[in-house]
Amino acid sequence: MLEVKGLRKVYQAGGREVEALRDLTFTVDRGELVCLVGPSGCGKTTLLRCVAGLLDPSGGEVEVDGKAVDGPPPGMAVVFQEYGRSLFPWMTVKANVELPLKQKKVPKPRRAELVEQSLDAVGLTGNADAYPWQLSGGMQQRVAIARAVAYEPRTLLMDEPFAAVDAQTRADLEDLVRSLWKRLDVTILFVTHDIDESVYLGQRVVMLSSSPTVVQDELTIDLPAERDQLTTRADPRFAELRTKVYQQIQLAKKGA
Amino acid sequence: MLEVKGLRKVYQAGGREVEALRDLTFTVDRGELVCLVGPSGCGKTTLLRCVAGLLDPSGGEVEVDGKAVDGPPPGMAVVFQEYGRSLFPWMTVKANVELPLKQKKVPKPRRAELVEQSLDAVGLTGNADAYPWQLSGGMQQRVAIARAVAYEPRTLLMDEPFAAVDAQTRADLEDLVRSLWKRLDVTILFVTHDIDESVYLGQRVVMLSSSPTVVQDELTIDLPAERDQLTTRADPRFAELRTKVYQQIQLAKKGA
Amino acid sequence: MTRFRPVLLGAAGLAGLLLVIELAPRTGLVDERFLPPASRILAALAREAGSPAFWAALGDTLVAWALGLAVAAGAGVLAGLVIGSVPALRALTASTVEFLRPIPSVALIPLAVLLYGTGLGSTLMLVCYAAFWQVLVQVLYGVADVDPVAFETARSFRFSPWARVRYVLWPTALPYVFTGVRLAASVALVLAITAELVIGSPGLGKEIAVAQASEAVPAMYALIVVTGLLGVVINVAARFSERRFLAWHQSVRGEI
Amino acid sequence: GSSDDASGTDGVDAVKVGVIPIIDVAPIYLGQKQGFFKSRNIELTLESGQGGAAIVPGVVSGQFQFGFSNLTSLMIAQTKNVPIKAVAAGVASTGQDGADFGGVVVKADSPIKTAADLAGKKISVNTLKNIGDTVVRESVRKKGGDPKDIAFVEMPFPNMPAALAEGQIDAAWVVEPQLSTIKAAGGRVVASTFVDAAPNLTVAAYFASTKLVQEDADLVKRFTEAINESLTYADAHPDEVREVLGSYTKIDEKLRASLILPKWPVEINEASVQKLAELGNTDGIFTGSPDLAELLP
Amino acid sequence: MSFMRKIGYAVGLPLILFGLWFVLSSGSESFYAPPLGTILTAFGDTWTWPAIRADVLPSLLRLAAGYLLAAVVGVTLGVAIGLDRRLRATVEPVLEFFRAVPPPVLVPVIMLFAGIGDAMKVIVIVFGCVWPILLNTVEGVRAVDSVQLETARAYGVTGPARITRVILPSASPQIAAGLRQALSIAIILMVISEMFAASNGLGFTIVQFQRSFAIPEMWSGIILLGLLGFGLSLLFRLAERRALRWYEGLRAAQRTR
Ligand SMILES: Nc1ncnc2c1ncn2[C@@H]1O[C@H](COP(=O)(O)OP(=O)(O)OP(=O)(O)O)[C@@H](O)[C@H]1O
Ligand SMILES: Nc1ncnc2c1ncn2[C@@H]1O[C@H](COP(=O)(O)OP(=O)(O)OP(=O)(O)O)[C@@H](O)[C@H]1O
Ligand SMILES: [Mg+2]
Ligand SMILES: [Mg+2]
Repeated sequence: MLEVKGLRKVYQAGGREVEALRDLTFTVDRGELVCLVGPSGCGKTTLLRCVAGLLDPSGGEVEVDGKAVDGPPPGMAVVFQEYGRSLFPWMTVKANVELPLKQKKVPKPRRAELVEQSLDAVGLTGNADAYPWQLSGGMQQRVAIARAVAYEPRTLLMDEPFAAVDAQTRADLEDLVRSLWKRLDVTILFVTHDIDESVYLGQRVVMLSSSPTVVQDELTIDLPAERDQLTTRADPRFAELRTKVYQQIQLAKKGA
Repeated sequence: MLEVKGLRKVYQAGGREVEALRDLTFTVDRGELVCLVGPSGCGKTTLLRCVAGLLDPSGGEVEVDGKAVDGPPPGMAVVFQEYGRSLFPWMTVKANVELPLKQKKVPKPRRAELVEQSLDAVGLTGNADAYPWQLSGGMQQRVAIARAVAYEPRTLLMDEPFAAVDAQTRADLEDLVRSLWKRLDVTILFVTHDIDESVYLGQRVVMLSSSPTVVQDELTIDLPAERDQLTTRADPRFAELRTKVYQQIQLAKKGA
Repeated sequence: MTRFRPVLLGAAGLAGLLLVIELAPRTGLVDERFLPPASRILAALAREAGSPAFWAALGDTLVAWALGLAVAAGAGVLAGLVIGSVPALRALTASTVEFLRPIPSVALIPLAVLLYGTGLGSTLMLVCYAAFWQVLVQVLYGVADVDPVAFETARSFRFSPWARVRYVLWPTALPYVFTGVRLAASVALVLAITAELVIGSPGLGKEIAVAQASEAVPAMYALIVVTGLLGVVINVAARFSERRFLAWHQSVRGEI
Repeated sequence: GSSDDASGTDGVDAVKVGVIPIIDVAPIYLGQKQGFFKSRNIELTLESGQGGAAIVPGVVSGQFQFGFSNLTSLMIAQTKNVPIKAVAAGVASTGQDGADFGGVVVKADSPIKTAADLAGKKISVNTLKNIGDTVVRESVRKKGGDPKDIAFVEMPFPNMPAALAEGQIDAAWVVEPQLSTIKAAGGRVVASTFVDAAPNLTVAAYFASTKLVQEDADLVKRFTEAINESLTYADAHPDEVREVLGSYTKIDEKLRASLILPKWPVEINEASVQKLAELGNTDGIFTGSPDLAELLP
Repeated sequence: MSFMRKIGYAVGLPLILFGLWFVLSSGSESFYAPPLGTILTAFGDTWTWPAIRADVLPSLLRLAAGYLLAAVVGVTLGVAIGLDRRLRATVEPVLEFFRAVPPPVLVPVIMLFAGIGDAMKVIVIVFGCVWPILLNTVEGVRAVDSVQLETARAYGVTGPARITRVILPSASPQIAAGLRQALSIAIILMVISEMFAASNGLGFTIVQFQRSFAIPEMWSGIILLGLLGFGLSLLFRLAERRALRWYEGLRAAQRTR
């Protein structure tokens, strides 16, 4: 379980003071898949960093499984928005994916298997020995995803993980995330700008207001658990839900 | 006018040889707005770099206004896919946007005006004195767009420029690009992953196959020139066109 | 650029230097009694090369150099990584480091002789003292250069402190380390020779001192040329290993 | 042998001597070659350093058993209570005006004709506030000049020929082999400073630490005897001196043949050392008066 | 970090070390390693204001001249060499050649061209401390991010603006590393240069003390050199903080925990 209580974050640097998050409270249950949407610059990345224990909040608290977060909790994987910079340029794609597994002390044969499977899953078979800077933007992002997938995390934080891939790949990756989630019972917090995506993926969508940021609204996605790119998106309920989200976001922007 | 003739690019590095572009031929007329879509890793960025004169092709030729490109042609602006890395971290947002104008010898008052207008247009008023690394991903990308817009280019190359912004902002920026294009008669080559976006924005959509890359298909977008987020997207012709593009891309991916 | 071009260009550079040294005394720019033309220096060099004493001296110098450099580089890298990755340690040692660094090795000669006599020991002490700081300071700057996103990636996957150093800090600092070791390599050579010169422990420096005291001007320059050539060789080796170990780095990959 | 750590198993003492690779120490090389040390059960190693910076600490710390230094330096050390003591004569002036192994030289076309003209000029010495400037001042005084305004510049002997030729200095106080080099280029000797300072001036001496003198008088005695024999031998065989120079210096044969060799008397000329001490006092290079009885053997 | 805490960090370790030195050396009989107490007394007696004016100031002036000149030469040359592969291939061996030649043996050659005055000493300082600046600048320039370079090219940021607006700022962290290295080397070279043909200066005085067996005074001079290095590094830090504010912000931006 993941609880965010009254979270507040103020950036102070060189005279500039930005209140990125004013007061955020929400909960993600164990094994839930929650999507987070909100205007650009509203503080989604900041929130994710706080949840991951990478950033100290200025106020409020984050709890994972009942314990206050004061450093990255075990079994957590993060896909950063700056995917390019989060890959290590001195390692091949394979080594990048494998390294966290080594740290987790996964035995070697299993490691090889996980790396291969996850690179396969993101469509990068054959690029295992390339360096990240030899890849296109979308491919780099997929390496970052493969790394998180191979890690088999208990908690997965993803910050606009499909921003750089084409529509078709995106659809495939969406399904990948859902299947991973079902298979491993991962708790997922998923930041996206794509409203359809948030509805398609999530069990719940949390909408943030624009800065100073609070939770604008939450919406439970009551679509069937078995989702499918064609039928689910064609479902009239899907259209209804996406319109609701869209309206809330419009409101959020106007409120600014 | 922009002509790409038999363009070929092979990357060679450390034993790895990748044929990013096999044989590309297409034309963009002066003042045309062409969208480029294609699977991730198919070579869109490579193509754009060649057109911008930043990368030497391995074969074929690029001509701008009848002259072979062998360096960045004057009056050209590029929005890079790696928006974060293309901003200079030692300069404030304002200085980043202003620098190219200084180089273009735009007089100071006009410069200030252009900077202000363009930052306004991308919704970054009030962030002029921040450094890029104090901004969120989407905000950084918008700075890169503002820089291109303020430059008032004759040719504009954009590589997934809206990947990191939310849906609403994206719509606004799409309209910004179209209005800029109409006002200044810019030739625009626009790379995107969003099929709807390509149809909404372009006069023509060029679809690339997956690697080894050739032009899969071209489609003229015969929607009225006056476009509008609500009506255009609701147009049945829009739906038809987007389906066509979608099918071609499916084909392209299968071909791989 | 073909593979051998750099070698040819480098040879051309050295040939140019030779030409200058040949012509300056011949044209009367300097008195040839005090700076003999290159041809005579080379003749003296050939004579020196014929004597076993010269090779013994060269061997002595190289042993002192290699030992001193190895100790200094090892200690410098280790201390740099430790101090650099623990902020409190860095704050604590900063003033002491800055106090000790500018103390010239030559001023420590009496102390060195007192402790280690005139053999290898005192030369080593002076070499290590001088070269250590070069590596240390570079490593400190290198560690500070780590990309925050890369570092956060490591933290979020809960890399152990050792793994953070091994996989993130070390590769980031490596280019700095290379520069540090290149600096230290020549400082070590300079100090080895200076120590021999002043203390009189066996080696090239002593040979130079004897040549100076004996009015054997061409022989003295011949020995100086040998030290210079050693520097060139050391640098070639450094550049070579840089291509091997920094192939992923912008500075090297940018040149392919 | 009786020296504690330096003695070999067969009663042979391993002795290290710190010397400067110049002509002055030719006798010890010659003596080594002739076996004067071996016959006294001394296994001699000669280590060459560049002046006092390395040799004196080496002797004081016991790294060297003996060292070679000029007397002014020794006296300075003595006034600073450095625990050392002279054990044998080192090298002495020839005593012949115009034909000594060291002196003040000027360029051929220099307006300086005698030592008196040196007043107010720029003169190089190898070490400031040491034997060089005191004897130069004395030469000037003797010729009726005022040494007060002489600007002494410190630079190593090997750099002096060039500095003189380039006009960076007006005159150079040099010793062999630079003296011959400068003369060969047309330079003139305007003062034989050692001769002016005192008759038969003892310029340098071999010394040891007081500790060694006290604890191993036997070794010191044997060393002194060996040195004395070497000095005598060298004085008598100038050709062999010129030859042995080729073994530890790089002075070329032609230059070796033309060098003016110093004298190597066995006795330290105490009167001349006294004079040096007085000169040093006059010129204020000592902090107190050196105690010669303490310093000299 | 509070001001007092900073001070505490700065003086903590030195105090401990000096304390250790003081205790360990208090009964020292060794002629060359006298008790720290003696050295400190000598320090007070030696470095009075007239001595500072006569010896330290001229040294500092030469130091400043040499260091600044080296900075200008090193950065200029470094940018040129870093940008142009062919130039780098051509001149690197020659530079490496000179880099390996010890300044003490080079001084006579420099004297041939520059005489024995202050110019010579400044050149010796430049010659010694230009290398870290040069090397770091070359490497910094080579490592400029390719996307930044392409951005500059695409927007016509060329010529001088490219260098001053893009290349130099981007390389500046590494250039700063070189400048910092060079600072202490400059002090060392100041001492070495004053071993030749000098008649005043801090290095000259230390060498004189060494030669005249004034060992406590010599140590006091060494301590003064250390203090000088420390003081200059503080100044340097201030300047660096100003110039690299963006960089430290960038690097610290997310390193909040
Ligand atoms: N290091 C920083 N220093 C100062 N301000 C910062 C810093 N990082 C973020 N901010 C500010 O905090 C606010 C929220 O940023 P954040 O990156 O969390 O937004 P976001 O929701 O992820 O936006 P996007 O969708 O564009 O990525 C922004 O206004 C940004 O300017
Ligand atoms: N510097 C490089 N060295 C080697 N290979 C490269 C390099 N840059 C790109 N490539 C390869 O060229 C191909 C095309 O890359 P490019 O970046 O042009 O793709 P793209 O169409 O822009 O993809 P995306 O939509 O993911 O950004 C990829 O297979 C990539 O691996
Ligand atoms: Mg974000
Ligand atoms: Mg791309």
